[in-house]
Amino acid sequence: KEPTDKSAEGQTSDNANAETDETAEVPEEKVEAVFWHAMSGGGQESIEAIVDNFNNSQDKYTIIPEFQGSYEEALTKFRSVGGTEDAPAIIQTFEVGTKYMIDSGFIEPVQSFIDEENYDIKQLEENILNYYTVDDQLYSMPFNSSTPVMLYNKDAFKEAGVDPENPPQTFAEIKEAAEDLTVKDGENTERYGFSILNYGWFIEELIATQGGLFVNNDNGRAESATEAVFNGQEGQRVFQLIDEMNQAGTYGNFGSNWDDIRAAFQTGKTAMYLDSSAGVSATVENAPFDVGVAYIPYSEEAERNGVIIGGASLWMTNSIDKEKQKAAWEFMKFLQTPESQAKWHLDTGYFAINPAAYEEEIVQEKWAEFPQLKVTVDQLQETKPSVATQGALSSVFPEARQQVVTAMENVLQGTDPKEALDKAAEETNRVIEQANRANQ
Amino acid sequence: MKQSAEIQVATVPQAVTKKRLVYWRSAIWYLLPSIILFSLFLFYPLAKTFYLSFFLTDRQGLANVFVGLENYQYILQAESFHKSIIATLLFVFYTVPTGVLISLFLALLTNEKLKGIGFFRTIFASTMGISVAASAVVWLFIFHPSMGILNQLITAVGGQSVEWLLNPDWALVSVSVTTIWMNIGFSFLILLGGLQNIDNHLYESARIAGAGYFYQLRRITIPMLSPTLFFVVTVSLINAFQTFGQVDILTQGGPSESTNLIVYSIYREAFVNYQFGTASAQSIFLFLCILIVTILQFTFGERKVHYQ
Amino acid sequence: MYAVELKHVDKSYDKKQLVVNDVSVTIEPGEFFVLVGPSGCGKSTLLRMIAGLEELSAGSLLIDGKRADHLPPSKRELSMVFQNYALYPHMTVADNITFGLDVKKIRKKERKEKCDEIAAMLGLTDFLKRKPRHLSGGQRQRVALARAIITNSPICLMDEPLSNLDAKLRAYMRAEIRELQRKLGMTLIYVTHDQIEAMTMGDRIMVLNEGTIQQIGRPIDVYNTPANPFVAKFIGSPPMNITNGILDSSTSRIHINDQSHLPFDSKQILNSTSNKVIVGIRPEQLTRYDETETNSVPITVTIDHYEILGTETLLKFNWNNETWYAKWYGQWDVQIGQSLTLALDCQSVCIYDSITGRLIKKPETVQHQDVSEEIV
Amino acid sequence: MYAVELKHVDKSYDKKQLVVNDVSVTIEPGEFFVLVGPSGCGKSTLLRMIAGLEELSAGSLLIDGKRADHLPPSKRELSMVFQNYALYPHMTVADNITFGLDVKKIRKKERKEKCDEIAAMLGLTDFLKRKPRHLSGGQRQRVALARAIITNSPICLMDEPLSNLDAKLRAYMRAEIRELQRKLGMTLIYVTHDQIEAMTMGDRIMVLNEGTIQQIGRPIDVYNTPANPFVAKFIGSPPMNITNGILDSSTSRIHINDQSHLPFDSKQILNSTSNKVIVGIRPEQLTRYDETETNSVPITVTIDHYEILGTETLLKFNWNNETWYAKWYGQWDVQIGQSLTLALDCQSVCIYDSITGRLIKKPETVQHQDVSEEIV
Amino acid sequence: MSRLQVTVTYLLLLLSSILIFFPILYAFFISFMSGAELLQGSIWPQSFHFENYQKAFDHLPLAHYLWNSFFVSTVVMLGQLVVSALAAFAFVFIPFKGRSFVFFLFISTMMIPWEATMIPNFLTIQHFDWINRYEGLTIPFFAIAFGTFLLRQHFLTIPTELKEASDIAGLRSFTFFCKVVVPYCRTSFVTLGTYGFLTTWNMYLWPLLVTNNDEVRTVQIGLKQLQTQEMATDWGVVMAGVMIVIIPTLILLFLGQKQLQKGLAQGALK
Ligand SMILES: Nc1ncnc2c1ncn2[C@@H]1O[C@H](COP(=O)(O)OP(=O)(O)OP(=O)(O)O)[C@@H](O)[C@H]1O
Ligand SMILES: Nc1ncnc2c1ncn2[C@@H]1O[C@H](COP(=O)(O)OP(=O)(O)OP(=O)(O)O)[C@@H](O)[C@H]1O
Ligand SMILES: [Mg+2]
Ligand SMILES: [Mg+2]
Repeated sequence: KEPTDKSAEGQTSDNANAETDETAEVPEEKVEAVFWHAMSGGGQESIEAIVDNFNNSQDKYTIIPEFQGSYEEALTKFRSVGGTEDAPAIIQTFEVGTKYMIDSGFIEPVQSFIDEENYDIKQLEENILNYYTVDDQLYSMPFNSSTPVMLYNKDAFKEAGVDPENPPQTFAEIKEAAEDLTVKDGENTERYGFSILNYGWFIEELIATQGGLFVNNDNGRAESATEAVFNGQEGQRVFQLIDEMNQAGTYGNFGSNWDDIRAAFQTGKTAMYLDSSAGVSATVENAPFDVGVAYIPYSEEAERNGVIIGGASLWMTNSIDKEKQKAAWEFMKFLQTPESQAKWHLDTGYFAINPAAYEEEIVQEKWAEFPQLKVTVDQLQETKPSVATQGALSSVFPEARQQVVTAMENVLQGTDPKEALDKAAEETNRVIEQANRANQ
Repeated sequence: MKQSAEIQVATVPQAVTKKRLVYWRSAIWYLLPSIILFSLFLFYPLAKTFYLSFFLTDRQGLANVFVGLENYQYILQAESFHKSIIATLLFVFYTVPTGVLISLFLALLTNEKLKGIGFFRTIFASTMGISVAASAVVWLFIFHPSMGILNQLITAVGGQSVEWLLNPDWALVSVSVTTIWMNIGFSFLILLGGLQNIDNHLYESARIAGAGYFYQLRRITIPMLSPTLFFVVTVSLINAFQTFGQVDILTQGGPSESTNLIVYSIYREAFVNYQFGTASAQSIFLFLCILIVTILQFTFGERKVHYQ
Repeated sequence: MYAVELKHVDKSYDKKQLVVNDVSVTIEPGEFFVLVGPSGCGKSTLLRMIAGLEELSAGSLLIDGKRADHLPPSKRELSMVFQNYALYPHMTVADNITFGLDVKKIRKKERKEKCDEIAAMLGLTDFLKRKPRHLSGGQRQRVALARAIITNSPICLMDEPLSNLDAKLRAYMRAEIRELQRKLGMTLIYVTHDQIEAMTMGDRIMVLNEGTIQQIGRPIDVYNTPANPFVAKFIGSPPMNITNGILDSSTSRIHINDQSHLPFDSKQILNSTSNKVIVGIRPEQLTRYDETETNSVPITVTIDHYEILGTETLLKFNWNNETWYAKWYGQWDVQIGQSLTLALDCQSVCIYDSITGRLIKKPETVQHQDVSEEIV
Repeated sequence: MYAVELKHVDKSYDKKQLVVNDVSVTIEPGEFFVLVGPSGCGKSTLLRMIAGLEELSAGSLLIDGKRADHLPPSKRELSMVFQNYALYPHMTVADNITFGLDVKKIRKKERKEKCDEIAAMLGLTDFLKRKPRHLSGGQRQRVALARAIITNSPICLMDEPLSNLDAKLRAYMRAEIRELQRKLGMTLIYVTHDQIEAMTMGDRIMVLNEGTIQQIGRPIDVYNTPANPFVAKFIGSPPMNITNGILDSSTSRIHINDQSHLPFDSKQILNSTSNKVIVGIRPEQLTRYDETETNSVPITVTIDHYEILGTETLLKFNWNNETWYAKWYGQWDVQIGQSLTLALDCQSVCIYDSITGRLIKKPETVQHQDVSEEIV
Repeated sequence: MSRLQVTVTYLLLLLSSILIFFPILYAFFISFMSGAELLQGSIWPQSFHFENYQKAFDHLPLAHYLWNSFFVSTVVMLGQLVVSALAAFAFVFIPFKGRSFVFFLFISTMMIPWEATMIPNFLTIQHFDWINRYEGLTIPFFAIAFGTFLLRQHFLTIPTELKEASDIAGLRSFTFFCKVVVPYCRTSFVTLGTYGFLTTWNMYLWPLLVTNNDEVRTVQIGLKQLQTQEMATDWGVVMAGVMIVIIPTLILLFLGQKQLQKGLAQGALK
């Protein structure tokens, strides 16, 4: 653990020295490795800064970051170039693409480098690695990771007489608090008690925290999933909650756009909502009121299990030069240094994969200013490792997620929760079956 | 004179075929660039799509399992695809007539010789210069449930705010409004061009006859504009069937698949779910739909069109 | 049956050049008023101003005694035949013809009757179902004419309505239009290039040149006593023969060239601004020289060219550096290059002031032969 | 300088009705050939077929002795003036005029010179920079004319090229075109409605009716001896007076009505198919009755209408249920309703077979007066 | 028109233009707002500061993107004009046999959903090695049935006499095309050109697919890069980006409009 750390540190600190030395000795050309990413906005700025740091930290490798659109778009392109020389060295892919990437045959599991070099993987956050570890192999290097948390409006809590320091934890509590928090003005609801983004991820999390699975065969981790099980009782509880609150008029629907629900929260249209840990700091900073951060709620009929990691990881491709792979690997390692991670965490709000980063001064400063940020890390670290919280693997995950969203929207329109879920599961099963047929 | 009759019989067919050959030869040069490019970038992919629609594809997107008509059977019985078809038809129905009528109205307004009319023309044509991505983003803001100007206005006058993009009953309407707005610029410009090409003498003559504005509109403007109108309607129809960008940004096909237009559905099948087989089948289905509509357009619509 | 009055009307398209220049004229109710002038002199423009299709740049227009400059065309109660027909290409001939009636919401049956009647009159019955683009030029023109006539408007403007018709049809149409105009009593303003139309159809004719009025009067008066050399050359085909002369009051003669000196009656006060005059004579007045005729001056010319126009023969020759014509009744056998002596009759000549262009001596000959007297 | 031959040419637009019907004619190289006929008779169509713009439905076309039906227009080496001008609206007048030269890759300088020359001839110099839509009707027509003339093609087709010009300009243009045609020796096929153009310009004229040739010949011959009543009525303005008669060989008379019996010379073999004939006489032959004249039959008529056309006076009356005209030289003072006795000269009449329409007796009068003889 | 009519027309014009132009103005105002201002849902920015623009430009090589977009759009526009005009000319002026069939074949390409062809086309481009090159961004769009259709409709309005007059003058069909058809239909060329330019300018998915880096990327991709998924989006900056993207096209449209009007005023001569 220590040596790697040191070497990384050494590289950065002796930067100038090393450079002059090596250019004198080895007038070799730098190895260039292309890095496809899907980060836009602030994320892109940060990623480019880190890449610059890496490129300046040594003079053997140059990483070229290239934006390739959304995860889906990047993946679409990768499907065409994967397995060829045109493939990038590293590609960033969202968590639900994990199974696809593993099966694609275009990638080199990072485990091979870890084994080769004896890289100390333990320094990284276990709960994050769990997701990307399949059959005891770490396939990709976790990169931008996030989990859901519940954000709430402390001012509104005070106003409604709910204890702002003791936010609701269970579904029942949520329901109750939401009743108090909802403000109506005749027909118009001025403030809703609770909201969830119409995004499948949150449903998955709410199922997992109850210990429920998404697909069979141990969430697809024992062997390829053949059936969706998100319509089990855990899933039904979540949908029931949404349905009941919606009918009671305490649930605010703000669609599937991240910014919309955040704006709703910040303008006081909703008092509690689920957000990604990556969005916490910006919301806390921008909101004109005191923002509280809490763990995501769970059903009182189950135990709290914790959260699944979300976000994306970096994959190394296998159709490129060894040298390039090496470059990619070096970059991945560089990324996991506490300095890089600290910067990444602060810039973007994503987790630091290397918990050592949290000890960095800059992080501590920030946390002092926004104690809320720590809650997200606590929630992750308190998570009980299990197949449920490890997350599901399925080659048709994007589709399944879409089905869940549709089901959720249908529930909001008054469909029976069970019926909606069953239909989504049925559709998902069909797709799974087809995919299995095609990929035999 | 008998002689000449004989000559005629002998030479005419030969001359005619020669003439045809000449026409073909010259036509081919004009058409060649288009034909090459079309074949390469449209017909070939279409054929490939057609081929893929009979297969299931593996992870690399290669045709793997031949399933015959299964993909077609599936999409035809799948509820969500039925929804797509209905949504698409509704969308076409909402956008095309309204869009054309509004554009026509604006074109008629700006066809008058008034001071500063060029300014107004530029304004009306301006939406043409705004990309789908940009305008969808702006409209996303306008429809925003809490900060959006629309709801602000409605609540300001005491109405109940509307879930523009979140209520399945409204979402398609909202997407249609956006689409109409985006298309106005182009239709307007084309219609204005058509209006300006109508010979002024016709109006002069009608004015002398005492025809009022609406009478002139009905008896002269519309018939004389019919080729342009026909063109605009055809193009709007085809565009409406192929709408994608605004759906992607505004609603992603939701809520409850109410805005899941066929093209968006294809996009999702192909690029998110990697089901090229069904995506291809849907593409072919869409192609046939547009084809039929266009054929109907040409056979029934063009009859009413007057060409100079 | 309305009067149309133009008062000091100007028109300019480009704000620089006047296309119509200070035109003042009153067209009486029920009058058949003919407008002639060289191509581009502003005839169509004038008509278009009366119709309300062009704004007046200056001056005023009165219809039926009321100011009409700012009335829209539809309020002026007139119909018009356009020089380029302006048929509606998307309508059938029948629809084109009844367009004005349709506007006026006249019942279908009546419309059809009127249409059939007028189509029959103009020989269009067979074409009623066709679109204008399937018609010949003359047929189109007849449709345009039918469209204007059918509305029975009190004022009708026609811009060269017969220019594309053949002589026979034209003669027929001339009579028809004339008769229709009399029957309906409408005020008809008629632009034409045709000498015969100009001479025979109108109650009065107005000669325009470069936007300026040259003369207004009964056709026969304009023909006999053209107000200036322009009109003299413009009206009549071939035009009046014209040449320069020098006035010599002492000898009561006009010197044209060395040989030819035209005596003039000194009783006629020749109030010319200088001694430069223009002498004009109509080709038909140039008869063969007869020595007994004292009032004539002989001129000897060489025939350059001749044309036999059916009834009459046209002789072309050069005299005093001008191209002159003589028109003789009957078909004559002339040789090119043949020399002839013609009589320049002092009484038939018009004399114009060379500087102002004013007519200072009218031809005197009583040209109106009285049939009854001679027959008796 | 090419000959144009049409052999049994038919044309139908709708495959039902023949618009041009079995037309055969040979137009000689360098000939000035005039085409006349009522509106819609197929003149433009014929021209367009010669130009190659319409296909022949049957028959053949030879240009310069070679089969040309299937040649594209550009290979036929001809130029054309369209009835509706067909100017290029986006080009200036100058560009329109030099359009054809441009194609022939003629140097710019030469092009400009030619253009200036022809523009000056047609009075277009001031408009060279304008676009056609800023021109008056007549100006446009002149541009179209200029465009055709400038190319010096051996064959030139003109479709009513002067219809929109005023009489003066028209007279001038007539002479110019004629001269140009002579100078360049081109074969000119010329469609017109104008009697004067038809009579004076062409070497030969062809009269068409409903697509069928009525007569081809020198203008004067067509005028004097129209081949059938149609031509008789079509050529000449006012037209020839016509009425029905019954041939009585026994008395060598033609009975027109109870009073009027026209004697005829029985030496002339009147090979008519029946005893029904048509008698025609030109208005200018209807002189006042003079009892000494033995060959004439007196007819007494009542004047319905008269027109003074400058040089001549036109009398209109009804005789034998037909509208007849008399044309007298000079300006006459006639009263409407006045009764006159006119002479129907037996030698001047044309007699047609009523059934076939063939001319069975030409007018005999030697109408060509010999100037030299009379002068002496 | 009477004064009343003029007033009513102006009123209608004003009203319509406000309605039509509002979204653009709205975006313009937002582009000057800070995050907090935005949340208050105000329409009018408190002050006009250019920070958002500054950020947008700092963040991305927008100038370079703009240049690429401009270049690509111009090339596509020219290509489309040439290719479509040639085809339309053949359809209108050369009476070859099977003309309507071929025309319908052309029109049918308009009905092919672009999404359906994207992947095969991407592979083709890859095969030609046109990834990251201007060729890949331009050539596939040279032939558009829409352009052929539009030009054909306009060519049909050219009076036949003009073609006939040129035939007689002996113009080769190509010369006729250049000397008469093109200038006569200048309006439709401007229309099609504007259309082609703008649609190319607005393309997003395809440029993203066939480019990997900033070298030849277009500005719409830049616009996308300003928005984020999971993290908070800075809407002020996005709107600044929107403005940066649409202002050139609006200027172009404004210029094109003038040209267009000139062309339109040309009118047809009867
Ligand atoms: N729209 C216009 N813009 C500019 N000048 C014009 C316009 N219309 C006509 N003119 C010019 O005005 C003058 C008069 O034109 P107008 O059409 O009245 O002539 P016209 O007497 O009818 O001639 P024609 O007998 O040839 O038809 C001409 O010199 C013409 O070039
Ligand atoms: N494109 C066409 N389609 C059908 N019929 C036509 C077409 N063009 C002309 N005709 C018909 O053919 C006949 C002859 O037309 P054409 O144009 O040759 O007449 P024209 O002798 O030139 O007459 P005008 O002197 O009036 O110009 C007319 O009856 C006309 O209606
Ligand atoms: Mg005119
Ligand atoms: Mg004709």
